[in-house]
Amino acid sequence: MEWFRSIMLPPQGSAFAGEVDTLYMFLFWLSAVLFLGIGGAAIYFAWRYRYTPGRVTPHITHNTTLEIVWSVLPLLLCGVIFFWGLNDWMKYAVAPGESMEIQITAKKWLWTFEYPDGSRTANEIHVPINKPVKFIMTSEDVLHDFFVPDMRVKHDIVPGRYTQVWFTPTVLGKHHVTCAEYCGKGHSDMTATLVVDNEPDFKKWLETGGDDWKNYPPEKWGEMQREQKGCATCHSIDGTKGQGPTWKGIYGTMVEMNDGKSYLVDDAYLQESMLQPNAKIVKGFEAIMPSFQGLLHPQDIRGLIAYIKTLK
Amino acid sequence: MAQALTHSDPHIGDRPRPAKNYLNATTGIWSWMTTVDHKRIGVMYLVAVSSAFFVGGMFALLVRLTLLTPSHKLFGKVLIDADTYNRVFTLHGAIMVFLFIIPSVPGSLANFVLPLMLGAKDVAFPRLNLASFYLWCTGAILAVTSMIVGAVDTGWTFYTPYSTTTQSSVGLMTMAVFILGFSSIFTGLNFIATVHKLRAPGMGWFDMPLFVWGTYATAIIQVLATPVLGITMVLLALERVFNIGIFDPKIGGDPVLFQHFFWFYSHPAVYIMIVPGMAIISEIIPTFSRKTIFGYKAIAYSSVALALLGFLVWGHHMFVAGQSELATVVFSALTFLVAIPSGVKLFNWLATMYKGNISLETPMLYGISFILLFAIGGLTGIFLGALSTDIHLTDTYFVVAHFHYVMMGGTVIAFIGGVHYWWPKITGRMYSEKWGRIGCSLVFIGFNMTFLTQFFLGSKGMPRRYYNYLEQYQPLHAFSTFGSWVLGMGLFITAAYLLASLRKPMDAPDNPWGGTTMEWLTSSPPIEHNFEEQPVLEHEPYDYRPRVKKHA
Amino acid sequence: MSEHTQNPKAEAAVYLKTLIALLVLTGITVGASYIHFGSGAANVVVALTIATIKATLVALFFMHLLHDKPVNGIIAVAGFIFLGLFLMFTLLDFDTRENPLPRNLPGVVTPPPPAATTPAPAPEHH
Amino acid sequence: MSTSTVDLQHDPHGHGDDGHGHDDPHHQHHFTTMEQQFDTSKIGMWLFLATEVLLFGGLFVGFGMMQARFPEQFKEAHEHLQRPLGALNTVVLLVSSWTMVMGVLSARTNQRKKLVIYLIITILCACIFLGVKYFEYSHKFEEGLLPGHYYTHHGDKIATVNGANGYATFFSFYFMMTGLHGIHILVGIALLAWIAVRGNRGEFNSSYYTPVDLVGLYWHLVDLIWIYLFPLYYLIS
Repeated sequence: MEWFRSIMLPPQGSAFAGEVDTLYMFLFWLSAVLFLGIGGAAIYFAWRYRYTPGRVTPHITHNTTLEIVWSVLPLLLCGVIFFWGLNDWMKYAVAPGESMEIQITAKKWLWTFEYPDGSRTANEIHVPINKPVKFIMTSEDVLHDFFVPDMRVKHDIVPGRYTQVWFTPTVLGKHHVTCAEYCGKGHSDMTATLVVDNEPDFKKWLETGGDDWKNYPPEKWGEMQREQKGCATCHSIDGTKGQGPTWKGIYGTMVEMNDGKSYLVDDAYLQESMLQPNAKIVKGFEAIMPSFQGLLHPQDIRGLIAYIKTLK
Repeated sequence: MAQALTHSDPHIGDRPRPAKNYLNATTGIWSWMTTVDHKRIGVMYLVAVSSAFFVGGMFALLVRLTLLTPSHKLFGKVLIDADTYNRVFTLHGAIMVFLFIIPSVPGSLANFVLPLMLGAKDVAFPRLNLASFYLWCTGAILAVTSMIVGAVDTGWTFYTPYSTTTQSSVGLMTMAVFILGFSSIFTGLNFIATVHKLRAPGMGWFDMPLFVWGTYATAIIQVLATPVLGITMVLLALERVFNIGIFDPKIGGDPVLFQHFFWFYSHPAVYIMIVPGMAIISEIIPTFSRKTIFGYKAIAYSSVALALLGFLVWGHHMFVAGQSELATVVFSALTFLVAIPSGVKLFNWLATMYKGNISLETPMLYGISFILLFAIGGLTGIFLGALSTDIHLTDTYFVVAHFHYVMMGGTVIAFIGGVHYWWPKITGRMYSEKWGRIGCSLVFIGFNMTFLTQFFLGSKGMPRRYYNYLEQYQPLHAFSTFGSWVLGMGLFITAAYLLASLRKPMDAPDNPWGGTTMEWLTSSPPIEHNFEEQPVLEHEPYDYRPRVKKHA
Repeated sequence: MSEHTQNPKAEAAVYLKTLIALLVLTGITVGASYIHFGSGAANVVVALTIATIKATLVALFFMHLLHDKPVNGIIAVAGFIFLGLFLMFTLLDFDTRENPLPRNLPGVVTPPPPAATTPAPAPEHH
Repeated sequence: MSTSTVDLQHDPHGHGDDGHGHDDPHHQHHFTTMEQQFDTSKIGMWLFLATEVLLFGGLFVGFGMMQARFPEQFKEAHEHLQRPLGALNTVVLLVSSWTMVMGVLSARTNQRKKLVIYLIITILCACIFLGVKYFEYSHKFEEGLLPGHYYTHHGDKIATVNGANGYATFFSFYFMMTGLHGIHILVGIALLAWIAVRGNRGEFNSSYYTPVDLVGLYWHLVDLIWIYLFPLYYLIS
């Protein structure tokens, strides 16, 4: 049975996921039985009562009791399924009071998360295991949807107001987060990673942003940060002009700004562009880049600068 | 003296073919463009919606081809980029819904067959019928212009605030949908008036064929739901032009309000799509089982019940959209009510086949395919109606598979079955039975290959409308794409042999299948005003008891 | 043809009386708007009931629904019933919608406080 | 939308009557009796009126939701509408409804002259209504009370929060609903004029007055919609 469930459904990351899967499997087997009954009857009748010329068929017009039976029985069955679904759904709808509140701000094709202590991350969340975590979400532009398949949890993110979703992770490791409400060109790229740590790792990650950057050379870590923090959606590395200037071959050159002045692209310039992007705007671009202050740890900034240097 | 009907063997009640029929009564393009004959308008609709189905189908094949591999490469080159992909799936949705599936059965088959089944000379308002067709053409032209000018990339649902802020030509497409809405309203209005006032003498409400009941129930939805779509499209267009703050939160609107407006029409719209399909199946099953329909009143009432209950459940499209919890629970409960009439219909069709004398010509093959596929479609609807499973499954490929099983496995299969069933009556020619069965098998196999896999894609957690997908989904997508080729092949073969049958001389008898409804009384193809003299109903519908053949 | 006039004089009189009734009701509803019935909602309810009475008068007498085939009456009523369904369910959603609020209103996004009520209440949960 | 209503009226000349010895030139071939044709037209018209009710209904629902979203702004915006003008318009439309129904009665009783007079009075009332509407609209234009981003009126108590201007939304709905209603009045005037011309030619009599009856139904519906618009806009204080 478990094998069959694992084919059809993602791994279970929380207790709620277990309950949803139980109802799903019940409905699956119920549908299988009903389908075999209906389909089997149709095919059996088609074969059993196949055409022989001249045979007269009985004149049966209706049977009221039968009509009542196959109206009331499905109604009762539907009632059971409805209350079962409602019972599980109540757990999804009401967040426990003591859950940690993480604020999500979704924007076109990027997730940003803010922890209770104010630290912010992009496209990556770490949460402690076996502790309820509640997400209060809003969007800066269009509809998005916070969907964590492993936790069987999903909720639309509506601009102009807040929506909420919660779960209690019970399985360590990485879980895939993805956007499930159509939001345009980068809809399918709008993914994030939910990492469930035990308590100490989580605490350490919160302060230092984790230490897995140590086992990568800076430029490789920079390249990963470019993907993870969503720089890729605006800055290209092959020279094509995106919503932001390309990174190809800019290190060490003079770049002209909107106000006519031009600056040497060096470490200081790149760091300033990341933390106060609106200070200097490259000619021909608008000031739409959000500040990555608090989003990029020192090792991330060093990694990105090292990576940009490699782009000739 | 009306030729009484006998049954048992096909090719009964043959009479010499009249020289003049509705096709050659008057000739020339102008006679077709200004016709008010419901049969000609039905044929024009059939050609129009089939071409829309072809265009929508091409977009579907392109969507499946793009998703063949996560890198979207074909022979080493990326087929289309994310933006084009969004426009392609939007146009696939918009064309299939607004231009094909809503006008298809009511516009083409019902237009042709309804007056014949009622023993009437024409629909109640013939000129309005032609106006409805020309409104469809205007809407289609506007939609094509919108496609060329800047194809819409919002999804066929036009959700705001994306649809109010995107640069693609949403304005033109919303006007096209507005006009197509009126085409649908006038068809529905016409049929309600026809059913009320133009029944043959002696034909009470419970002597009418079940196809008429299904079309009547659909007409109720068309008349009562489509105006709200009209006003929604106008509000969306005005919001884009004058920046009125109704749906866009940047200017004080509420996106969930748009979803209420949109789904108040669009859920009844899915019953505009499926109820006519069920109506056709309620005709095919008894005819090819040569047995009286089981539970006539149950099927008739369930059509009307579906139409009315369809107006109470639209919120189940918005369980995770930010709707209030109370509304979500109420909508979920009501959604389960809607499942009952569909079940009743399925069981009654099976009871009709019980102890029948079933011959498996192509229409019946499509009939049984409908029973199998609609059963899967309906049952998977239960997954989406239950609150907790819907959280995981909504907005994933599970929903895509569900509505394709109900819309394509249901309405399109029934539509093709209906086209075959009435092909001799419409064109006066029989299609090739051998090719019919080949086509049906390919369509059935291809359809299941394409969409059964998508249930698993969805339950595994792949969201819909995705261009890039995770590596792990690639095998399922590839299988689904191969299935779409088999499905496409099946449909092409079907179109080919149907058109090929037009080259043959008119060889169809009046009543090739031994049907007992009134359209089989007149010649194939019928004369211009349907019946020599007004047919009088002599027996209840689907009465297959043997009767002594009255001498003419 | 269907309701051939038995007596046009009597029918004209009925129409006149209906017109007078409508004008009187218009006066009443204008007057009623100056009186304050409890909350604002009560005023709306009063105004709409008077409007519904006027609408039924127009429908029954001016639009001949009284002596007409019942099917026309059913169609007329159906239009309003389905409009009522649409309004009822949408109001059900709008009135009972929970608006979760973050513990602090971050500067990043300040959406208009929902339904322009007073600023963020304490973020307790039901 | 106007083309549809015209279509509903059967062209009096009817198309080719095959030789079934019809008593009336307007009798269409696919109907057995004139009564059946008349009843069918009535059903068709009432169905069309139901779609109109639902079309305007969508706007009323939108208005209701926005009222719940911006209660204070809507209450304050109501003050900008002049109540006496609204009341006058209501009276004008009610009178026009009465003249319309008297017109239908006179058509049914073969009084050609009275029919034309009543129709002309109805058209005059409609023009008065549009005139009052024109005056109100110009007043709004002067004060800048316009829909969406054209709203340039100052001195509102509640400021715009994040682009959400309740007043602009109110006037958006005001112009949409009264504008759509105004378009229906214009279409009504065109239909009334068409019926008056044909009535003058004496085409309507006690056995064939369907077009007059259907235009009458349409006109009463337009009045009925104003009966609901009037309190919702002018009387909420």
